[in-house]
Amino acid sequence: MRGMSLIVQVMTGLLAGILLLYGGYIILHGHLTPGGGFAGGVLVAAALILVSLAFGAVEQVERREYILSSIFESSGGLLFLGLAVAGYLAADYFFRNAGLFYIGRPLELVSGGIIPLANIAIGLKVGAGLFAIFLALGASRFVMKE
Amino acid sequence: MLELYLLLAVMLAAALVASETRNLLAAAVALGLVGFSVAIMFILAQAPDLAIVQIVVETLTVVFFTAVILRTTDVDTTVTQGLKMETAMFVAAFLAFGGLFLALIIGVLQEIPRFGEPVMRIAQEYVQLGLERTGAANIVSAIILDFRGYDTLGEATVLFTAVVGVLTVMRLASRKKPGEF
Amino acid sequence: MIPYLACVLLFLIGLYVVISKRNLIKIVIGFSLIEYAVNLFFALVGFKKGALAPIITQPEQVRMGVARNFVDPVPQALVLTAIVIGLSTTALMLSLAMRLYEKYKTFDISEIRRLKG
Amino acid sequence: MEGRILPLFVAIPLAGAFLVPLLSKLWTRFADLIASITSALLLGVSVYGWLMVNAGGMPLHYWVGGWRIIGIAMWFDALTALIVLIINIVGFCASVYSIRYLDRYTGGRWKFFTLLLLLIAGLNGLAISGDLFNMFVFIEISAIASYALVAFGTEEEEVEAAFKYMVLGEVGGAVLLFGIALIYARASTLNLAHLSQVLAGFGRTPFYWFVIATLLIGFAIKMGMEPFHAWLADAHFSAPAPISAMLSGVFIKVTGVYAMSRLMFNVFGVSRAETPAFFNLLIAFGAVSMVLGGLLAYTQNDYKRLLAYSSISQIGYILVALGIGNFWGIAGALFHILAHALGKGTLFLASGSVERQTGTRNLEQLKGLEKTMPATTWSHILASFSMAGLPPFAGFFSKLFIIIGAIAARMYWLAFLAALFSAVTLGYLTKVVNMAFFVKQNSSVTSTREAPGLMVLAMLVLVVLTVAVGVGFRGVLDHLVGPAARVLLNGLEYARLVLGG
Repeated sequence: MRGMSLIVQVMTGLLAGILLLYGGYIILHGHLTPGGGFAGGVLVAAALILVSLAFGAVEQVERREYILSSIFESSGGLLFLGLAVAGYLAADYFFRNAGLFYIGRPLELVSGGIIPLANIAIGLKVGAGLFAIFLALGASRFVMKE
Repeated sequence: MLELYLLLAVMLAAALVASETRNLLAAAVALGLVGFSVAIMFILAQAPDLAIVQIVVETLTVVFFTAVILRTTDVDTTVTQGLKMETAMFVAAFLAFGGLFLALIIGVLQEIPRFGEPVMRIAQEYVQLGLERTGAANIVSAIILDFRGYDTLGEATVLFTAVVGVLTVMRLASRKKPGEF
Repeated sequence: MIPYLACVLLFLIGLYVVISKRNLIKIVIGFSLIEYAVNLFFALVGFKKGALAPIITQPEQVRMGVARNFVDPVPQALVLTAIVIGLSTTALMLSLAMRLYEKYKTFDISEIRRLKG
Repeated sequence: MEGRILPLFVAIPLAGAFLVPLLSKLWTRFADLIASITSALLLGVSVYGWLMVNAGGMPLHYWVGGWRIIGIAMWFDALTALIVLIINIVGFCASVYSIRYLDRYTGGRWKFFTLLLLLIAGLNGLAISGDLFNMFVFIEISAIASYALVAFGTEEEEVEAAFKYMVLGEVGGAVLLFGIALIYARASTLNLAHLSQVLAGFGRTPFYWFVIATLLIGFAIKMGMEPFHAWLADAHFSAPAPISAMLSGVFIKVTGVYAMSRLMFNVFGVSRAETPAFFNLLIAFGAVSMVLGGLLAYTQNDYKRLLAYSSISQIGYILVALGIGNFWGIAGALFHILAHALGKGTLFLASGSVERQTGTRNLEQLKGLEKTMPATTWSHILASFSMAGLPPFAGFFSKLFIIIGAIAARMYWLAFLAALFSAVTLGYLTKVVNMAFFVKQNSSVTSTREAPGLMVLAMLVLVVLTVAVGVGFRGVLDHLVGPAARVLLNGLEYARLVLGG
């Protein structure tokens, strides 16, 4: 899969931007509307996959992409675990939310305590992780050099 | 509920196509059709969260299948033309088993509440507590990230495990001979 | 009852594909079918006739406590997890299948030593 | 809140698993370090938990997020204490052992340790879980980690075994999820204690038996019980040795036997008196596994494959003992889980040492390892004695309890069968000793050096524990296994404890 024609590349750039935005929107509004960290994260991964297909990045995948995605993935996981542990340290309850974090007024963007933060952590993790899976399955060599 | 039945029929037909086609790419597309019918059924069952996730996941699944098939082969060489005796006997045996299983499960399904009338024993509490205690208007979000956030930690870990697993399986490596280390 | 039975049928089709097909990709597809069947069954369990999706949209609903006529949100939350688990396993299975293809240049399990039978 | 240590069982290994990929970018050896420290910490926490349960006599409990019933419960009683101790002892030994063992493979060091920590996290999470769906999630975590670990070598046989294992295992997982969906549809609750109360009101209808059958099929696949044993031999055979030790010593016991007994005894409330059919089923399948596994093991010429078939046979013992259903039977089953984890763990680690030093596992080619690898040899011999049920090792007492239980339940043929297959076990394990460790004609491969110190250390820890459990069997029975057996025997008492506390 080499890079595709100019038209495809330009359109993909636009589309990927919109996809990224939409993914971000879904992640941030996960506590108010359908969707959430997982759905948004998959959209982010889809945007990255589109770009890598259109620009032929798949063939020249280097260490960098893998390292970046694995760093993002681990940090997402750590962030999520950290949120759980925060409740544990502060109030002895793993995954404590109510009464500990700023709940805000219902139906506003900044509300729901740890829920939006958890959505962001999951979105980060899912986007990076699924992109890594795609690179591993779709890249043309077994590229996982150490 | 007519549309639900139609979708169920489409789903089963697509599943049969996925099972019997000789072209693997076609099988992947048929699998996608099954997945998207499931997504639409989620919408009909008033589960928009599930529908969104199912749609994006289905797309990604088909992308994964396509990536693998494009890099390998798209012909299923094991599907042969014409009906062989062996296959026919297997199918007959499986149909008998399936019929038995269906008969059994019809009896069992009598005991669970009828379709469309769930018990909602703990669900009632989630609905009542959802918004005021967690601040999330989306009760499904409130459940997966607050009431049952621990499950979601597990879910994120499953995905993490799978990613590390895929990287492990696809790595360029093998065993060393004794004496090399 | 009929939707439940359709799920069981889909489960049986998937099981049939996993047991009888001799192509690695087909086996993965069969597994995906099984997984969809279980997910759909679980999601349909929570369906309630004439009820709404469990999302509170108007502030009045919050205050008045009306519109509590929601479908069961619990299966939805659980199936969400199950879908993700299914995607993860499908990806790992595909990578194993691909690795086997690299070794044997075929997806036919009758040509792959240990997977026979 | 006396249960505050419970989240640590999951948080510690997960934090380790998430940190390994990050920190190993800085220095590759961080992976080893984090894995060893994490598993040592876990071992400490589990010993602490056991002491607390033992001292107070009351189980520890914890509601995640502070939500009662509607949240997820964590639960730590005597049975959990036993299981968690086994997981973390073997897990600790496996991670220490792996540090040098991994020299056999090129690359992938951080991936291996990440997956090992995830496997341990999954098993611990399953052991402490008090929620039906949560159990499923943690079963999947440990299962997926184990599939990837079986394929770690990425040679033909490893990938094949992993694929086969994965297809079977995931179909089993789907069946389990289907069972959970059926339970939820009827009972509409997920907390195990609440569920057991709701289920008690339904009676023993076709639904009850169908759900039990569904769950049993799922768990039977996970534990490699007879008609589903096919994956087990290949997977245990192909995995790296410390992973074989984890799979055989811990994984099949926790995701299969423990999860099944917790659900059946404490939630579905089966008991010898009321539902004899269930127990007879366990005995039937267990006896078949015991006999077939033992006979197949006898015919093998590959070190690890022999041990893998032996695991099937020992799982048969455990099932038979559970099926006997009286105190001695269940105590015997739990004691055997402990003895088998220690003994079979040692044997698999020993096989790994032999393979690492000589490059082969074929018993016909090996000879005279006793001269150059004394520690491995004697670890193997002592663990074999324990597995074969010779006094005063751990395995003797588990088999003794099983036989006492069988006689007390007037199942004399079962007592005879158990004794007979102890002899068969001794037969195939001494075959290994004769063929590999002592001098014989016509073979070529031997080793010049003992395995590295850390690997020997891991083996020795397990061997010393095997001897210690055997010698101090009174204490183990009174403080660890006995209370755990009573948890299962008391059945629905569980719900009262959880909801009352």
